[in-house]
Amino acid sequence: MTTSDVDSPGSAARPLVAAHEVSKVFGSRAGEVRAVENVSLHIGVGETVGVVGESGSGKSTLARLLMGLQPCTSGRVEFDGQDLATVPGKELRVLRQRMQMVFQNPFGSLLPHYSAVANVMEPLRLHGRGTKTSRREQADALLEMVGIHPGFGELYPSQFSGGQQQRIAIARALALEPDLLVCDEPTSSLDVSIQAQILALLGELRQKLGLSCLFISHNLAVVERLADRVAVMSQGRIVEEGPTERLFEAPEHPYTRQLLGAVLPVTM
Amino acid sequence: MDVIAAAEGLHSTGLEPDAGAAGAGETVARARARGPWRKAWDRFKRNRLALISLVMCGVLVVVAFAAPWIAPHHYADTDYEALLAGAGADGHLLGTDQLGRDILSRTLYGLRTALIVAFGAELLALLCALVVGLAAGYRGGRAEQGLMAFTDVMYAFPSYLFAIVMVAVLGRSIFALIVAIGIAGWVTQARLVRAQVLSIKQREYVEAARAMGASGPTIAVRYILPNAIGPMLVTTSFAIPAAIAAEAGLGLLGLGVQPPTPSWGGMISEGTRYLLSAPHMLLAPACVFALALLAFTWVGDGVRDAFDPRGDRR
Amino acid sequence: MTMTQAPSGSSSGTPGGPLLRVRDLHTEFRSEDGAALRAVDGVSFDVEPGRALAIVGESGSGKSVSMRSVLRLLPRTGRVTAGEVWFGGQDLLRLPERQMRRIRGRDIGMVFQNAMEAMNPTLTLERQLTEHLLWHGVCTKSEARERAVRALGDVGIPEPERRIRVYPFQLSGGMRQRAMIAMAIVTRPALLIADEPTTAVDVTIQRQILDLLAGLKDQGTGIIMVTHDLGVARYFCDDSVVMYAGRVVERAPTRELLSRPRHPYAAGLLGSSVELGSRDRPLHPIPGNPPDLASRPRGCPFHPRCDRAVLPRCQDEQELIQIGGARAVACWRAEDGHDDQ
Amino acid sequence: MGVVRFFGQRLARLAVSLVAVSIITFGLLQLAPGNFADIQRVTSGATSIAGTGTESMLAETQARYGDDTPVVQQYLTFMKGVVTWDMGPSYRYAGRAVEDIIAAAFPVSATLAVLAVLLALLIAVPAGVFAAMRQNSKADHATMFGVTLGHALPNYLIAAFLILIFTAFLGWFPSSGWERPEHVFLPVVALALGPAAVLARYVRSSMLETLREEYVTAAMAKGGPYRTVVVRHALRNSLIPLVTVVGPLLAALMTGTVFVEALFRIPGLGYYAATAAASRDMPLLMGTVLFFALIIMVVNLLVDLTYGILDPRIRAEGGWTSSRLRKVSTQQV
Repeated sequence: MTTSDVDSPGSAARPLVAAHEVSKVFGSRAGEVRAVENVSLHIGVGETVGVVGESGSGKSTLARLLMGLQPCTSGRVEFDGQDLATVPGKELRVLRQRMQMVFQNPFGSLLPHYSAVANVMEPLRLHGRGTKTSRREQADALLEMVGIHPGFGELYPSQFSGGQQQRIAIARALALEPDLLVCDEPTSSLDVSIQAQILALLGELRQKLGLSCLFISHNLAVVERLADRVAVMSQGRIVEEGPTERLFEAPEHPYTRQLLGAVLPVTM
Repeated sequence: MDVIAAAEGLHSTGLEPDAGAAGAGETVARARARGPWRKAWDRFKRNRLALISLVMCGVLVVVAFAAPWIAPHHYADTDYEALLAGAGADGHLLGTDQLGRDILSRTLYGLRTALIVAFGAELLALLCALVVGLAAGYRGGRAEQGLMAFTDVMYAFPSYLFAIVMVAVLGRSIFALIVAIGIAGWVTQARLVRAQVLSIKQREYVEAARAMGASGPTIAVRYILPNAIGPMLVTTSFAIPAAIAAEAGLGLLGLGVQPPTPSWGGMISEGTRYLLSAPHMLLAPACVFALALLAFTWVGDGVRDAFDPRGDRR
Repeated sequence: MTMTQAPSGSSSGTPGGPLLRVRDLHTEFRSEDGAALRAVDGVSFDVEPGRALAIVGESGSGKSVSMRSVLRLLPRTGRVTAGEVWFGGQDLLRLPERQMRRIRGRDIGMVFQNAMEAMNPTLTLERQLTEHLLWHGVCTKSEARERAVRALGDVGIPEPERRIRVYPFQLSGGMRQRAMIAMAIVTRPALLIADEPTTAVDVTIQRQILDLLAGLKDQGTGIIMVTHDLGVARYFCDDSVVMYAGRVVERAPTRELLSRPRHPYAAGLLGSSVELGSRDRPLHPIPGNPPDLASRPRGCPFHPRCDRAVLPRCQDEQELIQIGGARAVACWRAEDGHDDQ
Repeated sequence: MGVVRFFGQRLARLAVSLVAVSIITFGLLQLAPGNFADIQRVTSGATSIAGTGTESMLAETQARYGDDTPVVQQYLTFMKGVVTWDMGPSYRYAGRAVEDIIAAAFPVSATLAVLAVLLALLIAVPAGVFAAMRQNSKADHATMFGVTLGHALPNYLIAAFLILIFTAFLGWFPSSGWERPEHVFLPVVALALGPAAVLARYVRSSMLETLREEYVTAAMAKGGPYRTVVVRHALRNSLIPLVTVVGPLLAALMTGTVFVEALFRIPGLGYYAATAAASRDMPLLMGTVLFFALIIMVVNLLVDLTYGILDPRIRAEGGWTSSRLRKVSTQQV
């Protein structure tokens, strides 16, 4: 059903990554769980797509499918025209340089036994970029860019606060200069004031670096702020998808309306 | 929730002050890098009993190594003029046994036997456990199925019994004891490694590493292994006293090293036979034996608390 | 008014006066190396019957610790060092434990963040909903069961007669959260303390929980809502108290606070919140990180992050300044003209 | 998974494990250099049991297995003996059949082990609860010190100290034998202290963990008296997992009897297993090892079943899977 890709309004740009009717079924003791069902979604070059949904809606699984971190049960994911399922492991790892991920729990996603700067250098080292000194310089610059004083680079992740850890994680994700940045609930474990810092940082970096972004969150306001186009997920399916303004102003699907209706305004 | 967060923050690792130092303060010099190892060592150092025990263990190892030079007599030398002599007898600080052999010397050589067997067995067990446990935990598949099936059997096959059977098969030599105790012990440790690896595998940083484009072996060796070493060190430090006890236990059953080479278990067994006439025969080896076990166990306790500060001690 | 269960000795309280009056509360924790860390540092607020008070703050601001200080349920390392907590004509902090116990659960109910954790997994709802009725000798066992069934029905659990026999884990998340609220209100407490009751649930359920609590408020129950979410405060709470680093930095009717925050931290919090329809409003995040308890800045704890700070004036202690009838702000520059865009 | 299916699966696995244990043991013993007869010839005269029995017994053994029967055949013959409860004569104890020795020795070991478990529980549960409720007090530290001692010292070393104190110095209890009631005391205490330490540590940490649970705070917030809350909400929930420790513990105890029985010269299973190993009495060693394994597996099965019954989460969800149960039990020990 490629028509939906063509028809969606944001598809003026060439799609960088596209999921075609992907499904993911997990086997468990209770039986099969259909985490993602028949979802098609694409992200154009330079575009930010938001995915919103409540817990258990399958949005995180979708992100992992798009990243090729988990194989699809059915359907296929294409990154820059290549079907991820057919790319051999070695080439897939090379391809991974072009797509990076920021996770919900920054402390959990940083290597606890590496210092901050070593964490940022690690992807460069893995892909054999530069020399040790050049990697170090690059890592220091990245830390500076995300607002961490490089003088603190020798400290370990546990010595930073949650917001700073997320900054380090972002620096690491950007080290390989990826085309696609997938953010899985990057601010939901953070306090309100820190969340704002990270959102501002992400917005700024996205513009500066011309990144394509997949932004996953349960917080509609956060998605509204960052995304060009939004997909609403419920029980493994995308129930509605559209340009951000249209979707938030004139939601069509009852579930979207219910979701929007439940949000509590702060100032209005 | 943040009551708990606050309370735990205070309790735990000194994380909060560090975070503050790295965050608010502009003084770079104030913040000291403290990785997981550094932290564990700092915590270990604060535990005085563990530190003293560590020194004690060092002394025991040196003494065991130097037994031939330190011991006043050879362990098999018999002094027929002083059979069952009490402690403090002429030339025999801790007395002699029924054959007139010097108890102090035999105890020291017994220590030597015990430590050689214990370290040897643990090394063997650890090697097997690491290889199989890591493979089973990380790769799953055959290695895992095999390990689990094997452990199921070994669960019903108590390690002591297994060791007894092994010694019955291999004969009574130091090598046989090392193999018997090592083989009997590795399964439990392999399971622990596997459990540890499985839990680390669930951690987000492993997924993050995959997302960075790291290959399987890189993840296993560079990211999982280093973080599994701490808990493994805890297990190992408890396994050493257990192996010491196993060596003596086999000696007690008459399955230890070939006499007259002394083993603490054999000495205890003989001691109970001459209990009423010569209690020192039992007392001396039992006390040194207990001391050695406690020293190693306290080091283990310290290591555990160092790596798991939220453990039951606090 | 369903306050049939009048708080013991409430007759001595001034009629029409606040239900709960907290004054200058201080709570300390002992750290591992023996240092005393001030988690709550001179907090004061009132709760009126039939009104809801929001205690707003980020993690580590001391909002939950304050609540547990009020109920005297601190962990072992925590201790209330000073202050007064007036409820029903008596200072709870000076009450013998035996009398304090009669107040907990009967006159003051508590709702927790996560019902999965706050309900005992191995006891049925019946046991958990009735045991405190029996502890407090409110009624007989069979009456207690009836009341528990009714409470479950009141919070919107269908088939309460059947559901009362199940274990908490057999309920869905939203249902479990309601069951926990039923547990807190089955004794019809005069005051309900809700500690982030909607943080762990999805937005659609959040709305249901809040509407449920609003019904209680209309029946005359006083409610303290601990939250980090300004939207929750705005939707549900008449008054708000903003906490930062263990202190109250601003106290105001919620609407006034949100339309025109006076303390720079409160303003920063508002500038940091992301809400629907604010896509074009730029974010104004507060720079830096909240201080930790061990190294709190001198004077106003917010001044190192404050763009309006003036040194050394801000390093002096700053009391709450009363501005207008119902507002108080702990900032000497609060009366300065705001030049917010 | 339903209870019945779970039970059936476990029984099948039990049988498979038993066969595996028997194969391993049998196989290993085949590798052993020298057989019983060789050893008897070498050491004959030195030991008391040689003499007349040996010759006739060797004859009987040869009649049973044949000298050059293939190993597999020998194994099958032996297993047939196990199943029909007719394992033939012991080498070491001439004139006694293996099954008779086991039948006579098992009640002795069982008495020891059960008494020791009871004593251990009697010491450990109050000590653990007490220590947890007074965390970091002097009493807590003292209890935990005792726990370290019990944990670090093997039962035969504890036994040695008990013998030194109660037999050599005080003269209150005999140091060996198994005829009179006073013979029971020292071995049971020696056997119980180690498990008591393990259990007490477990009870303490389990209690501490439960006391930190939010539902305990919630119960306090409902106005529960501290003691009631501790008993109804904390103690109950922290003792349920205790059941899972008792299984491996009983296993440890059963094997622990090997040393204690050897030291106190008590004619239990462990004693016979040890002497059988020392003298390469293969039928007896095989018999005792298999019997040990059977007991341990049955105990573990019963423990898993009990746990499922006690915890409503497992009962209600029908989560009768061994992996889940075992996860609970192995993590803790």
